Amino acid sequence: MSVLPYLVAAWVFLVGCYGLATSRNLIHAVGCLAVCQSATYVLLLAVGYRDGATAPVFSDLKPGSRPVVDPVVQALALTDVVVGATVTAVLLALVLQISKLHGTVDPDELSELRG
Amino acid sequence: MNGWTVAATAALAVGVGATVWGVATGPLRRRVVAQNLSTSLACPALLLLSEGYDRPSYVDLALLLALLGPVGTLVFARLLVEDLAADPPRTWGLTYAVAAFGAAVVIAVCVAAGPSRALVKLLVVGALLIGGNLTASRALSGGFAGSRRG
Amino acid sequence: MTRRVRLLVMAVGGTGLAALLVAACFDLPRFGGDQHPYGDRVVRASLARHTANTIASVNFDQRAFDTLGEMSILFASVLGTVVLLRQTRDEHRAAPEPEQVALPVRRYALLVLPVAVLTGLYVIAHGQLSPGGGFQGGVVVATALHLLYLGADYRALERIRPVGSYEVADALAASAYLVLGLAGLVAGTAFLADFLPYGTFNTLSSGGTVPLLNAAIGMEVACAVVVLLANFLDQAVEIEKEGET
Amino acid sequence: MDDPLIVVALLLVAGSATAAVAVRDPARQALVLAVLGTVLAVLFTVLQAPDVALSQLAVGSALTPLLIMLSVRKVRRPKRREETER
Repeated sequence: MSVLPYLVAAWVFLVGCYGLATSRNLIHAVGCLAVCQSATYVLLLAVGYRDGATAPVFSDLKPGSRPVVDPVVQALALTDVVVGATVTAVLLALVLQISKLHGTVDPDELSELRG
Repeated sequence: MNGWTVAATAALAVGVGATVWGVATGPLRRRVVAQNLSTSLACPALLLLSEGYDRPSYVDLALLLALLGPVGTLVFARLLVEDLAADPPRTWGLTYAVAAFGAAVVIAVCVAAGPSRALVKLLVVGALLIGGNLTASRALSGGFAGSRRG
Repeated sequence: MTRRVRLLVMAVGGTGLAALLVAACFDLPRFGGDQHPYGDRVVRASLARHTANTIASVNFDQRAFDTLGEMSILFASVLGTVVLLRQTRDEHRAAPEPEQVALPVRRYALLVLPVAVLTGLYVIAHGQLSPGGGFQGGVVVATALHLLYLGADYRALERIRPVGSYEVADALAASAYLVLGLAGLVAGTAFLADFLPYGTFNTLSSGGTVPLLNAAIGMEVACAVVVLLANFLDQAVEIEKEGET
Repeated sequence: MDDPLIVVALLLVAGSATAAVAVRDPARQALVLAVLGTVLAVLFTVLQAPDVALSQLAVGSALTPLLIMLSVRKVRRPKRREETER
Protein backbone atom coordinates (compact mmCIF):
# COMPACT_ATOMS: atom_id res chain seq x y z
CA MET A 1 0.00 0.00 0.00
CA SER A 2 2.87 2.38 0.74
CA VAL A 3 4.04 2.28 -2.88
CA LEU A 4 0.68 3.52 -4.27
CA PRO A 5 1.92 7.12 -4.86
CA TYR A 6 4.96 5.88 -6.79
CA LEU A 7 2.81 3.52 -8.83
CA VAL A 8 0.39 6.35 -9.64
CA ALA A 9 3.33 8.50 -10.81
CA ALA A 10 4.59 5.64 -13.01
CA TRP A 11 1.07 5.05 -14.39
CA VAL A 12 0.57 8.73 -15.24
CA PHE A 13 3.95 8.84 -16.98
CA LEU A 14 3.33 5.68 -19.01
CA VAL A 15 -0.19 6.68 -19.99
CA GLY A 16 1.15 10.05 -21.18
CA CYS A 17 3.83 8.29 -23.26
CA TYR A 18 1.18 6.03 -24.78
CA GLY A 19 -0.87 9.09 -25.73
CA LEU A 20 2.19 10.75 -27.29
CA ALA A 21 2.98 7.73 -29.44
CA THR A 22 -0.58 7.11 -30.66
CA SER A 23 -1.71 10.72 -31.05
CA ARG A 24 -3.24 11.76 -34.38
CA ASN A 25 -3.10 15.47 -33.60
CA LEU A 26 0.00 17.40 -32.53
CA ILE A 27 -1.98 19.66 -30.15
CA HIS A 28 -3.26 16.52 -28.44
CA ALA A 29 0.35 15.27 -28.27
CA VAL A 30 1.42 18.46 -26.50
CA GLY A 31 -1.38 17.90 -23.97
CA CYS A 32 -0.10 14.34 -23.42
CA LEU A 33 3.37 15.73 -22.77
CA ALA A 34 1.85 17.98 -20.08
CA VAL A 35 0.41 14.80 -18.50
CA CYS A 36 3.91 13.22 -18.53
CA GLN A 37 5.31 16.33 -16.83
CA SER A 38 2.75 16.13 -14.03
CA ALA A 39 3.94 12.58 -13.27
CA THR A 40 7.31 13.99 -12.23
CA TYR A 41 5.68 16.39 -9.78
CA VAL A 42 3.69 13.57 -8.19
CA LEU A 43 6.86 11.46 -7.83
CA LEU A 44 8.95 14.31 -6.37
CA LEU A 45 6.34 15.31 -3.79
CA ALA A 46 5.68 11.67 -2.85
CA VAL A 47 9.40 11.23 -2.11
CA GLY A 48 9.38 14.30 0.14
CA TYR A 49 6.27 13.41 2.15
CA ARG A 50 6.47 12.54 5.85
CA ASP A 51 3.59 10.94 7.78
CA GLY A 52 1.62 13.35 9.95
CA ALA A 53 3.80 16.32 8.95
CA THR A 54 2.80 19.74 7.67
CA ALA A 55 4.24 22.28 5.25
CA PRO A 56 7.53 23.98 6.24
CA VAL A 57 5.93 27.43 6.06
CA PHE A 58 6.28 29.19 9.39
CA SER A 59 4.10 32.27 8.91
CA ASP A 60 1.31 30.65 10.96
CA LEU A 61 3.28 27.91 12.72
CA LYS A 62 5.77 27.94 15.59
CA PRO A 63 9.07 26.45 14.33
CA GLY A 64 9.63 23.02 15.83
CA SER A 65 6.04 22.57 17.06
CA ARG A 66 5.09 20.07 14.32
CA PRO A 67 7.11 17.80 12.02
CA VAL A 68 7.53 19.20 8.51
CA VAL A 69 7.86 17.65 5.05
CA ASP A 70 10.92 17.99 2.79
CA PRO A 71 11.06 21.48 1.21
CA VAL A 72 13.80 20.70 -1.34
CA VAL A 73 11.61 18.59 -3.63
CA GLN A 74 8.82 21.16 -3.34
CA ALA A 75 11.13 23.93 -4.55
CA LEU A 76 12.16 21.76 -7.52
CA ALA A 77 8.55 21.02 -8.49
CA LEU A 78 7.35 24.58 -7.91
CA THR A 79 9.66 26.24 -10.43
CA ASP A 80 9.18 23.46 -12.95
CA VAL A 81 5.38 23.84 -12.99
CA VAL A 82 5.64 27.40 -14.30
CA VAL A 83 8.62 26.80 -16.58
CA GLY A 84 6.91 23.67 -17.94
CA ALA A 85 3.92 25.79 -18.98
CA THR A 86 6.12 28.14 -21.00
CA VAL A 87 7.82 25.17 -22.65
CA THR A 88 4.34 23.94 -23.58
CA ALA A 89 3.83 27.34 -25.18
CA VAL A 90 6.97 26.92 -27.33
CA LEU A 91 5.77 23.49 -28.46
CA LEU A 92 2.35 24.90 -29.35
CA ALA A 93 4.07 27.68 -31.31
CA LEU A 94 5.96 24.97 -33.24
CA VAL A 95 2.66 23.20 -33.93
CA LEU A 96 1.19 26.43 -35.28
CA GLN A 97 4.19 26.82 -37.61
CA ILE A 98 3.78 23.24 -38.85
CA SER A 99 0.08 23.84 -39.43
CA LYS A 100 0.88 26.98 -41.44
CA LEU A 101 3.55 25.29 -43.57
CA HIS A 102 1.84 21.97 -44.25
CA GLY A 103 -1.83 22.62 -43.56
CA THR A 104 -2.13 19.62 -41.25
CA VAL A 105 -1.32 18.71 -37.65
CA ASP A 106 -1.57 14.93 -38.06
CA PRO A 107 1.92 13.45 -37.57
CA ASP A 108 1.20 10.54 -39.95
CA GLU A 109 0.14 12.84 -42.77
CA LEU A 110 3.25 14.92 -42.10
CA SER A 111 5.60 11.96 -42.53
CA GLU A 112 3.78 11.04 -45.77
CA LEU A 113 4.37 14.57 -47.04
CA ARG A 114 8.09 14.15 -46.48
CA GLY A 115 7.94 11.01 -48.62
CA MET B 1 -8.28 12.62 10.46
CA ASN B 2 -10.83 14.96 11.98
CA GLY B 3 -14.33 16.08 10.99
CA TRP B 4 -13.05 18.65 8.53
CA THR B 5 -10.78 16.29 6.63
CA VAL B 6 -13.50 13.62 6.55
CA ALA B 7 -15.85 16.16 4.96
CA ALA B 8 -13.12 17.14 2.48
CA THR B 9 -12.53 13.48 1.60
CA ALA B 10 -16.24 13.00 0.95
CA ALA B 11 -16.45 16.16 -1.18
CA LEU B 12 -13.44 15.05 -3.22
CA ALA B 13 -14.45 11.42 -3.66
CA VAL B 14 -18.11 12.07 -4.51
CA GLY B 15 -18.15 15.58 -6.00
CA VAL B 16 -14.83 15.92 -7.82
CA GLY B 17 -14.89 12.22 -8.74
CA ALA B 18 -18.22 12.76 -10.47
CA THR B 19 -16.91 15.80 -12.34
CA VAL B 20 -13.87 13.84 -13.58
CA TRP B 21 -16.29 11.29 -15.00
CA GLY B 22 -18.51 14.04 -16.40
CA VAL B 23 -15.68 15.86 -18.15
CA ALA B 24 -14.31 12.70 -19.75
CA THR B 25 -17.55 11.44 -21.31
CA GLY B 26 -20.74 12.65 -22.90
CA PRO B 27 -21.64 15.64 -25.08
CA LEU B 28 -19.71 18.91 -24.96
CA ARG B 29 -22.41 20.73 -22.98
CA ARG B 30 -21.99 18.25 -20.14
CA ARG B 31 -18.21 18.48 -20.22
CA VAL B 32 -18.03 22.25 -19.84
CA VAL B 33 -20.48 22.15 -16.91
CA ALA B 34 -18.40 19.41 -15.28
CA GLN B 35 -15.24 21.52 -15.69
CA ASN B 36 -16.95 24.51 -14.07
CA LEU B 37 -18.29 22.43 -11.19
CA SER B 38 -14.90 20.77 -10.60
CA THR B 39 -13.42 24.13 -9.55
CA SER B 40 -16.48 25.12 -7.53
CA LEU B 41 -16.29 21.80 -5.65
CA ALA B 42 -12.50 21.74 -5.18
CA CYS B 43 -12.50 25.25 -3.70
CA PRO B 44 -14.69 24.36 -0.66
CA ALA B 45 -12.62 21.18 -0.30
CA LEU B 46 -9.47 23.32 -0.03
CA LEU B 47 -11.17 25.50 2.62
CA LEU B 48 -12.10 22.37 4.58
CA LEU B 49 -8.50 21.10 4.29
CA SER B 50 -7.11 24.42 5.53
CA GLU B 51 -9.33 24.14 8.60
CA GLY B 52 -8.65 20.42 9.01
CA TYR B 53 -4.85 20.85 8.94
CA ASP B 54 -5.17 23.93 11.21
CA ARG B 55 -3.16 26.03 8.72
CA PRO B 56 -4.83 29.42 8.02
CA SER B 57 -2.25 30.18 5.32
CA TYR B 58 -3.71 27.41 3.14
CA VAL B 59 -6.75 29.68 2.59
CA ASP B 60 -4.67 31.42 -0.13
CA LEU B 61 -5.14 28.30 -2.25
CA ALA B 62 -8.93 28.53 -2.04
CA LEU B 63 -8.73 32.26 -2.78
CA LEU B 64 -6.71 31.65 -5.93
CA LEU B 65 -8.97 28.84 -7.11
CA ALA B 66 -12.09 30.95 -6.48
CA LEU B 67 -10.51 33.69 -8.61
CA LEU B 68 -9.02 31.67 -11.46
CA GLY B 69 -11.45 28.75 -11.72
CA PRO B 70 -14.21 30.88 -13.29
CA VAL B 71 -11.58 32.54 -15.51
CA GLY B 72 -10.74 29.11 -16.88
CA THR B 73 -14.41 28.42 -17.55
CA LEU B 74 -14.73 31.80 -19.29
CA VAL B 75 -11.88 30.72 -21.61
CA PHE B 76 -13.95 27.74 -22.74
CA ALA B 77 -17.18 29.72 -22.90
CA ARG B 78 -15.49 32.29 -25.11
CA LEU B 79 -13.53 30.02 -27.43
CA LEU B 80 -16.11 27.24 -27.79
CA VAL B 81 -18.95 29.70 -28.33
CA GLU B 82 -19.98 28.28 -31.72
CA ASP B 83 -20.28 24.71 -30.45
CA LEU B 84 -22.05 25.81 -27.27
CA ALA B 85 -24.51 28.10 -29.05
CA ALA B 86 -25.82 25.11 -31.04
CA ASP B 87 -26.28 23.01 -27.92
CA PRO B 88 -26.29 25.17 -24.76
CA PRO B 89 -26.02 23.54 -21.33
CA ARG B 90 -29.05 23.78 -19.06
CA THR B 91 -28.11 22.51 -15.64
CA TRP B 92 -29.05 25.34 -13.30
CA GLY B 93 -30.32 22.93 -10.63
CA LEU B 94 -26.89 21.33 -10.28
CA THR B 95 -25.17 24.72 -10.34
CA TYR B 96 -27.34 26.06 -7.52
CA ALA B 97 -26.83 22.87 -5.51
CA VAL B 98 -23.03 23.22 -5.77
CA ALA B 99 -23.24 26.94 -4.95
CA ALA B 100 -25.30 26.08 -1.85
CA PHE B 101 -22.68 23.50 -0.82
CA GLY B 102 -19.96 26.14 -1.22
CA ALA B 103 -21.96 28.63 0.86
CA ALA B 104 -22.53 26.04 3.60
CA VAL B 105 -18.79 25.24 3.75
CA VAL B 106 -17.84 28.94 3.85
CA ILE B 107 -20.32 29.59 6.69
CA ALA B 108 -19.06 26.58 8.65
CA VAL B 109 -15.42 27.63 8.25
CA CYS B 110 -16.31 31.24 9.17
CA VAL B 111 -18.03 30.09 12.37
CA ALA B 112 -14.94 28.05 13.25
CA ALA B 113 -12.62 31.00 12.55
CA GLY B 114 -14.57 33.48 14.68
CA PRO B 115 -14.40 37.26 14.25
CA SER B 116 -10.88 38.14 13.06
CA ARG B 117 -8.95 39.23 10.00
CA ALA B 118 -9.13 35.67 8.69
CA LEU B 119 -12.92 36.00 8.64
CA VAL B 120 -12.74 38.85 6.10
CA LYS B 121 -10.56 36.75 3.80
CA LEU B 122 -12.96 33.80 4.11
CA LEU B 123 -15.93 35.99 3.24
CA VAL B 124 -14.08 37.33 0.18
CA VAL B 125 -13.35 33.75 -0.90
CA GLY B 126 -17.02 32.84 -0.43
CA ALA B 127 -18.28 35.82 -2.44
CA LEU B 128 -15.80 35.14 -5.27
CA LEU B 129 -16.60 31.42 -5.24
CA ILE B 130 -20.37 31.77 -5.50
CA GLY B 131 -20.34 34.83 -7.77
CA GLY B 132 -17.76 33.22 -10.06
CA ASN B 133 -19.61 29.92 -10.23
CA LEU B 134 -22.93 31.56 -11.16
CA THR B 135 -21.33 33.96 -13.68
CA ALA B 136 -19.38 31.16 -15.32
CA SER B 137 -22.58 29.10 -15.66
CA ARG B 138 -24.29 32.13 -17.18
CA ALA B 139 -21.40 32.56 -19.63
CA LEU B 140 -21.65 28.92 -20.67
CA SER B 141 -25.39 29.06 -21.36
CA GLY B 142 -25.30 31.96 -23.79
CA GLY B 143 -23.05 34.58 -22.23
CA PHE B 144 -21.39 35.31 -25.56
CA ALA B 145 -23.43 36.23 -28.58
CA GLY B 146 -21.09 34.29 -30.85
CA SER B 147 -19.91 36.62 -33.56
CA ARG B 148 -17.75 35.11 -36.29
CA ARG B 149 -14.55 35.79 -34.37
CA GLY B 150 -13.29 38.25 -31.81
CA MET C 1 8.65 4.57 -40.03
CA THR C 2 5.09 3.45 -40.53
CA ARG C 3 2.44 3.70 -37.87
CA ARG C 4 2.44 -0.03 -37.13
CA VAL C 5 6.23 -0.21 -36.68
CA ARG C 6 6.08 2.82 -34.40
CA LEU C 7 3.37 1.25 -32.24
CA LEU C 8 5.33 -2.02 -32.04
CA VAL C 9 8.49 -0.20 -30.91
CA MET C 10 6.40 1.75 -28.41
CA ALA C 11 4.79 -1.43 -27.04
CA VAL C 12 8.17 -3.15 -26.51
CA GLY C 13 9.83 -0.07 -25.02
CA GLY C 14 6.81 0.81 -22.90
CA THR C 15 6.60 -2.67 -21.41
CA GLY C 16 10.28 -2.61 -20.54
CA LEU C 17 10.03 0.85 -19.04
CA ALA C 18 6.92 -0.14 -17.06
CA ALA C 19 8.72 -3.17 -15.60
CA LEU C 20 11.73 -1.05 -14.63
CA LEU C 21 9.55 1.68 -13.10
CA VAL C 22 7.52 -0.77 -11.02
CA ALA C 23 10.73 -2.45 -9.83
CA ALA C 24 12.10 0.97 -8.90
CA CYS C 25 8.90 1.87 -7.00
CA PHE C 26 9.51 -0.95 -4.54
CA ASP C 27 13.10 0.19 -3.92
CA LEU C 28 12.37 3.87 -3.29
CA PRO C 29 12.39 5.18 0.29
CA ARG C 30 9.10 4.28 2.01
CA PHE C 31 6.30 6.80 1.32
CA GLY C 32 5.86 8.99 4.41
CA GLY C 33 9.17 7.83 5.89
CA ASP C 34 11.05 9.82 8.50
CA GLN C 35 14.42 10.06 6.71
CA HIS C 36 14.81 13.49 5.08
CA PRO C 37 18.41 14.53 5.75
CA TYR C 38 18.44 17.35 3.21
CA GLY C 39 15.02 18.64 4.24
CA ASP C 40 15.99 18.89 7.91
CA ARG C 41 19.19 20.80 7.11
CA VAL C 42 17.35 23.15 4.74
CA VAL C 43 14.73 23.97 7.37
CA ARG C 44 17.45 24.76 9.92
CA ALA C 45 19.34 26.98 7.45
CA SER C 46 16.14 28.77 6.45
CA LEU C 47 15.24 29.56 10.07
CA ALA C 48 18.79 30.76 10.71
CA ARG C 49 18.32 33.26 7.87
CA HIS C 50 14.93 34.45 9.19
CA THR C 51 12.96 33.27 6.15
CA ALA C 52 9.55 31.96 7.25
CA ASN C 53 8.73 30.16 3.99
CA THR C 54 11.38 27.48 3.68
CA ILE C 55 10.54 26.85 0.04
CA ALA C 56 11.22 30.50 -0.85
CA SER C 57 14.51 30.22 1.03
CA VAL C 58 15.48 27.19 -1.07
CA ASN C 59 14.46 28.86 -4.32
CA PHE C 60 15.93 32.30 -3.81
CA ASP C 61 18.78 31.75 -1.37
CA GLN C 62 20.10 28.23 -0.87
CA ARG C 63 19.55 27.12 -4.46
CA ALA C 64 19.28 30.54 -6.11
CA PHE C 65 21.71 29.47 -8.84
CA ASP C 66 19.25 26.72 -9.81
CA THR C 67 16.49 29.31 -10.10
CA LEU C 68 18.77 31.35 -12.38
CA GLY C 69 18.80 28.33 -14.68
CA GLU C 70 15.03 27.96 -14.55
CA MET C 71 14.66 31.67 -15.29
CA SER C 72 16.87 31.41 -18.34
CA ILE C 73 14.73 28.52 -19.65
CA LEU C 74 11.70 30.77 -19.17
CA PHE C 75 13.43 33.62 -20.98
CA ALA C 76 14.59 31.37 -23.80
CA SER C 77 11.14 29.88 -24.32
CA VAL C 78 9.58 33.35 -24.54
CA LEU C 79 12.25 34.29 -27.08
CA GLY C 80 11.53 31.11 -29.04
CA THR C 81 7.80 31.73 -29.09
CA VAL C 82 8.22 35.34 -30.22
CA VAL C 83 10.49 34.26 -33.07
CA LEU C 84 8.23 31.36 -34.11
CA LEU C 85 5.00 33.34 -34.04
CA ARG C 86 6.18 36.58 -35.64
CA GLN C 87 4.13 37.97 -38.49
CA THR C 88 5.48 36.70 -41.81
CA ARG C 89 5.43 38.50 -45.14
CA ASP C 90 2.44 36.63 -46.55
CA GLU C 91 0.27 37.44 -43.55
CA HIS C 92 -1.72 40.52 -42.72
CA ARG C 93 -3.60 41.77 -39.72
CA ALA C 94 -7.37 42.00 -39.69
CA ALA C 95 -9.12 43.86 -36.92
CA PRO C 96 -11.35 41.38 -35.07
CA GLU C 97 -15.04 42.06 -34.77
CA PRO C 98 -16.06 42.99 -31.25
CA GLU C 99 -17.64 40.19 -29.27
CA GLN C 100 -21.02 40.76 -27.67
CA VAL C 101 -20.74 39.78 -24.04
CA ALA C 102 -23.72 39.36 -21.73
CA LEU C 103 -23.86 42.13 -19.14
CA PRO C 104 -23.37 40.00 -16.00
CA VAL C 105 -20.28 38.38 -17.50
CA ARG C 106 -18.81 41.76 -18.50
CA ARG C 107 -19.50 43.22 -15.05
CA TYR C 108 -17.95 40.18 -13.37
CA ALA C 109 -14.81 40.42 -15.51
CA LEU C 110 -14.34 44.14 -14.85
CA LEU C 111 -14.99 43.67 -11.12
CA VAL C 112 -12.71 40.68 -10.66
CA LEU C 113 -9.83 42.06 -12.78
CA PRO C 114 -8.50 44.48 -10.11
CA VAL C 115 -9.13 41.93 -7.34
CA ALA C 116 -7.14 39.31 -9.25
CA VAL C 117 -4.24 41.69 -9.99
CA LEU C 118 -4.14 42.68 -6.30
CA THR C 119 -4.20 39.02 -5.25
CA GLY C 120 -1.33 38.29 -7.62
CA LEU C 121 0.73 41.15 -6.17
CA TYR C 122 -0.13 39.93 -2.65
CA VAL C 123 1.03 36.42 -3.55
CA ILE C 124 4.34 37.84 -4.86
CA ALA C 125 4.87 40.15 -1.88
CA HIS C 126 4.20 37.44 0.71
CA GLY C 127 6.40 34.91 -1.06
CA GLN C 128 8.97 34.67 1.74
CA LEU C 129 6.30 34.36 4.47
CA SER C 130 3.24 32.36 3.40
CA PRO C 131 2.74 29.99 0.44
CA GLY C 132 3.32 31.88 -2.78
CA GLY C 133 6.09 33.76 -4.50
CA GLY C 134 7.17 35.27 -7.77
CA PHE C 135 6.44 32.25 -9.95
CA GLN C 136 2.84 31.83 -8.81
CA GLY C 137 1.95 35.51 -8.39
CA GLY C 138 3.41 36.46 -11.75
CA VAL C 139 1.19 33.97 -13.54
CA VAL C 140 -1.86 35.23 -11.62
CA VAL C 141 -1.20 38.88 -12.53
CA ALA C 142 -0.70 38.03 -16.20
CA THR C 143 -3.79 35.80 -16.35
CA ALA C 144 -5.85 38.48 -14.62
CA LEU C 145 -5.03 41.03 -17.34
CA HIS C 146 -6.50 38.67 -19.92
CA LEU C 147 -9.88 38.87 -18.22
CA LEU C 148 -10.24 41.97 -20.40
CA TYR C 149 -10.12 39.76 -23.50
CA LEU C 150 -12.43 37.14 -22.01
CA GLY C 151 -15.00 39.46 -20.50
CA ALA C 152 -14.82 42.53 -22.66
CA ASP C 153 -13.02 42.93 -25.94
CA TYR C 154 -9.69 42.19 -27.59
CA ARG C 155 -9.15 45.87 -28.36
CA ALA C 156 -9.64 46.80 -24.70
CA LEU C 157 -6.81 44.40 -23.86
CA GLU C 158 -4.54 45.83 -26.55
CA ARG C 159 -4.92 49.31 -25.09
CA ILE C 160 -3.50 48.38 -21.67
CA ARG C 161 -0.94 45.97 -23.09
CA PRO C 162 1.80 47.55 -25.17
CA VAL C 163 3.69 44.31 -25.86
CA GLY C 164 6.97 46.11 -26.55
CA SER C 165 7.25 47.53 -23.05
CA TYR C 166 6.40 44.13 -21.53
CA GLU C 167 9.27 42.62 -23.55
CA VAL C 168 11.63 45.30 -22.22
CA ALA C 169 10.37 44.75 -18.65
CA ASP C 170 10.92 41.01 -19.07
CA ALA C 171 14.56 41.57 -20.02
CA LEU C 172 15.01 44.13 -17.22
CA ALA C 173 13.65 41.71 -14.62
CA ALA C 174 15.95 38.95 -15.87
CA SER C 175 18.97 41.24 -15.63
CA ALA C 176 17.84 42.51 -12.21
CA TYR C 177 18.17 38.92 -10.97
CA LEU C 178 21.72 38.72 -12.38
CA VAL C 179 22.67 42.14 -10.98
CA LEU C 180 21.44 41.12 -7.52
CA GLY C 181 23.58 38.01 -7.84
CA LEU C 182 26.64 40.02 -8.87
CA ALA C 183 26.00 42.46 -6.00
CA GLY C 184 26.79 39.54 -3.72
CA LEU C 185 30.25 39.35 -5.33
CA VAL C 186 30.75 43.11 -4.89
CA ALA C 187 29.70 42.85 -1.24
CA GLY C 188 32.59 40.44 -0.76
CA THR C 189 30.68 37.14 -0.54
CA ALA C 190 29.69 34.79 -3.36
CA PHE C 191 27.50 34.98 -6.48
CA LEU C 192 23.80 35.07 -5.44
CA ALA C 193 24.73 34.91 -1.75
CA ASP C 194 22.35 36.43 0.80
CA PHE C 195 24.41 39.50 1.78
CA LEU C 196 21.74 41.85 3.17
CA PRO C 197 20.78 41.92 6.87
CA TYR C 198 18.25 39.17 7.61
CA GLY C 199 15.69 41.41 9.38
CA THR C 200 13.00 40.34 11.87
CA PHE C 201 11.54 36.85 11.42
CA ASN C 202 8.09 36.75 9.78
CA THR C 203 7.96 40.35 8.50
CA LEU C 204 7.79 41.55 4.90
CA SER C 205 11.43 42.71 4.90
CA SER C 206 12.89 39.52 6.40
CA GLY C 207 15.20 37.15 4.57
CA GLY C 208 17.82 39.52 3.14
CA THR C 209 17.90 39.27 -0.66
CA VAL C 210 15.05 36.73 -0.81
CA PRO C 211 12.22 39.32 -1.25
CA LEU C 212 14.22 41.21 -3.89
CA LEU C 213 15.00 38.13 -6.00
CA ASN C 214 11.40 37.05 -5.48
CA ALA C 215 10.12 40.38 -6.84
CA ALA C 216 12.46 40.15 -9.85
CA ILE C 217 11.15 36.67 -10.64
CA GLY C 218 7.56 37.86 -10.19
CA MET C 219 8.06 40.64 -12.71
CA GLU C 220 9.89 38.32 -15.09
CA VAL C 221 7.17 35.66 -15.01
CA ALA C 222 4.30 38.16 -15.32
CA CYS C 223 5.87 39.88 -18.34
CA ALA C 224 6.87 36.56 -19.89
CA VAL C 225 3.33 35.19 -19.69
CA VAL C 226 1.84 38.43 -21.04
CA VAL C 227 4.21 38.35 -24.03
CA LEU C 228 3.51 34.65 -24.66
CA LEU C 229 -0.25 35.11 -24.57
CA ALA C 230 -0.01 38.25 -26.71
CA ASN C 231 1.70 36.27 -29.45
CA PHE C 232 -0.85 33.47 -29.30
CA LEU C 233 -3.78 35.92 -29.25
CA ASP C 234 -2.33 37.75 -32.26
CA GLN C 235 -2.15 34.48 -34.15
CA ALA C 236 -5.59 33.25 -33.17
CA VAL C 237 -7.50 36.50 -33.45
CA GLU C 238 -5.73 38.97 -35.72
CA ILE C 239 -3.12 37.56 -38.09
CA GLU C 240 -4.45 35.93 -41.26
CA LYS C 241 -2.83 34.53 -44.37
CA GLU C 242 -3.01 36.62 -47.53
CA GLY C 243 -6.17 35.76 -49.40
CA GLU C 244 -8.19 34.87 -46.32
CA THR C 245 -11.03 37.17 -45.51
CA MET D 1 -0.12 5.33 4.23
CA ASP D 2 -3.35 5.07 6.17
CA ASP D 3 -4.70 8.45 5.12
CA PRO D 4 -7.76 7.92 2.89
CA LEU D 5 -7.50 11.54 1.76
CA ILE D 6 -4.19 10.85 -0.01
CA VAL D 7 -5.57 7.68 -1.60
CA VAL D 8 -8.64 9.53 -2.93
CA ALA D 9 -6.53 12.37 -4.35
CA LEU D 10 -4.10 9.94 -5.98
CA LEU D 11 -6.89 7.95 -7.59
CA LEU D 12 -8.50 11.15 -8.89
CA VAL D 13 -5.16 12.17 -10.47
CA ALA D 14 -4.70 8.74 -12.06
CA GLY D 15 -8.27 8.79 -13.40
CA SER D 16 -8.17 12.29 -14.86
CA ALA D 17 -4.70 11.72 -16.39
CA THR D 18 -6.01 8.62 -18.14
CA ALA D 19 -9.03 10.58 -19.34
CA ALA D 20 -6.79 13.41 -20.60
CA VAL D 21 -4.98 10.94 -22.84
CA ALA D 22 -8.08 9.01 -23.91
CA VAL D 23 -9.99 12.11 -25.05
CA ARG D 24 -8.68 12.64 -28.57
CA ASP D 25 -10.25 15.96 -29.58
CA PRO D 26 -7.84 18.74 -28.46
CA ALA D 27 -10.59 21.14 -27.36
CA ARG D 28 -12.19 18.48 -25.16
CA GLN D 29 -8.75 17.40 -23.98
CA ALA D 30 -8.15 20.98 -22.79
CA LEU D 31 -11.27 20.66 -20.61
CA VAL D 32 -9.91 17.46 -19.06
CA LEU D 33 -6.48 19.06 -18.60
CA ALA D 34 -8.11 21.94 -16.69
CA VAL D 35 -9.75 19.43 -14.35
CA LEU D 36 -6.45 17.50 -14.08
CA GLY D 37 -4.76 20.74 -13.01
CA THR D 38 -7.32 21.31 -10.26
CA VAL D 39 -7.09 17.71 -9.04
CA LEU D 40 -3.28 17.87 -9.03
CA ALA D 41 -3.48 21.05 -6.93
CA VAL D 42 -5.67 19.21 -4.41
CA LEU D 43 -3.18 16.30 -4.33
CA PHE D 44 -0.29 18.70 -3.72
CA THR D 45 -2.23 20.33 -0.86
CA VAL D 46 -2.85 16.90 0.66
CA LEU D 47 0.87 16.12 0.32
CA GLN D 48 1.52 19.34 2.29
CA ALA D 49 2.99 21.31 -0.59
CA PRO D 50 0.86 24.50 -0.71
CA ASP D 51 3.48 26.38 -2.77
CA VAL D 52 3.44 23.80 -5.54
CA ALA D 53 -0.35 23.67 -5.37
CA LEU D 54 -0.54 27.45 -5.86
CA SER D 55 1.78 27.14 -8.84
CA GLN D 56 -0.33 24.37 -10.34
CA LEU D 57 -3.57 26.30 -9.76
CA ALA D 58 -2.18 29.44 -11.39
CA VAL D 59 -0.91 27.55 -14.43
CA GLY D 60 -3.40 24.70 -14.80
CA SER D 61 -6.73 26.42 -14.24
CA ALA D 62 -6.51 29.22 -16.81
CA LEU D 63 -3.14 29.58 -18.57
CA THR D 64 -2.66 26.13 -20.15
CA PRO D 65 -6.31 25.86 -21.31
CA LEU D 66 -6.10 29.34 -22.83
CA LEU D 67 -2.90 28.48 -24.75
CA ILE D 68 -4.34 25.20 -26.05
CA MET D 69 -7.70 26.71 -27.01
CA LEU D 70 -6.04 29.58 -28.88
CA SER D 71 -3.90 27.07 -30.80
CA VAL D 72 -6.98 24.99 -31.60
CA ARG D 73 -8.76 28.05 -32.94
CA LYS D 74 -5.79 29.02 -35.12
CA VAL D 75 -5.38 25.50 -36.53
CA ARG D 76 -9.09 25.06 -37.20
CA ARG D 77 -9.67 28.36 -38.95
CA PRO D 78 -8.26 27.62 -42.45
CA LYS D 79 -10.20 24.35 -42.54
CA ARG D 80 -13.45 26.17 -41.92
CA ARG D 81 -12.76 28.45 -44.87
CA GLU D 82 -12.31 25.44 -47.16
CA GLU D 83 -15.61 24.02 -46.00
CA THR D 84 -17.48 27.22 -46.78
CA GLU D 85 -15.84 27.45 -50.21
CA ARG D 86 -16.92 23.97 -51.19
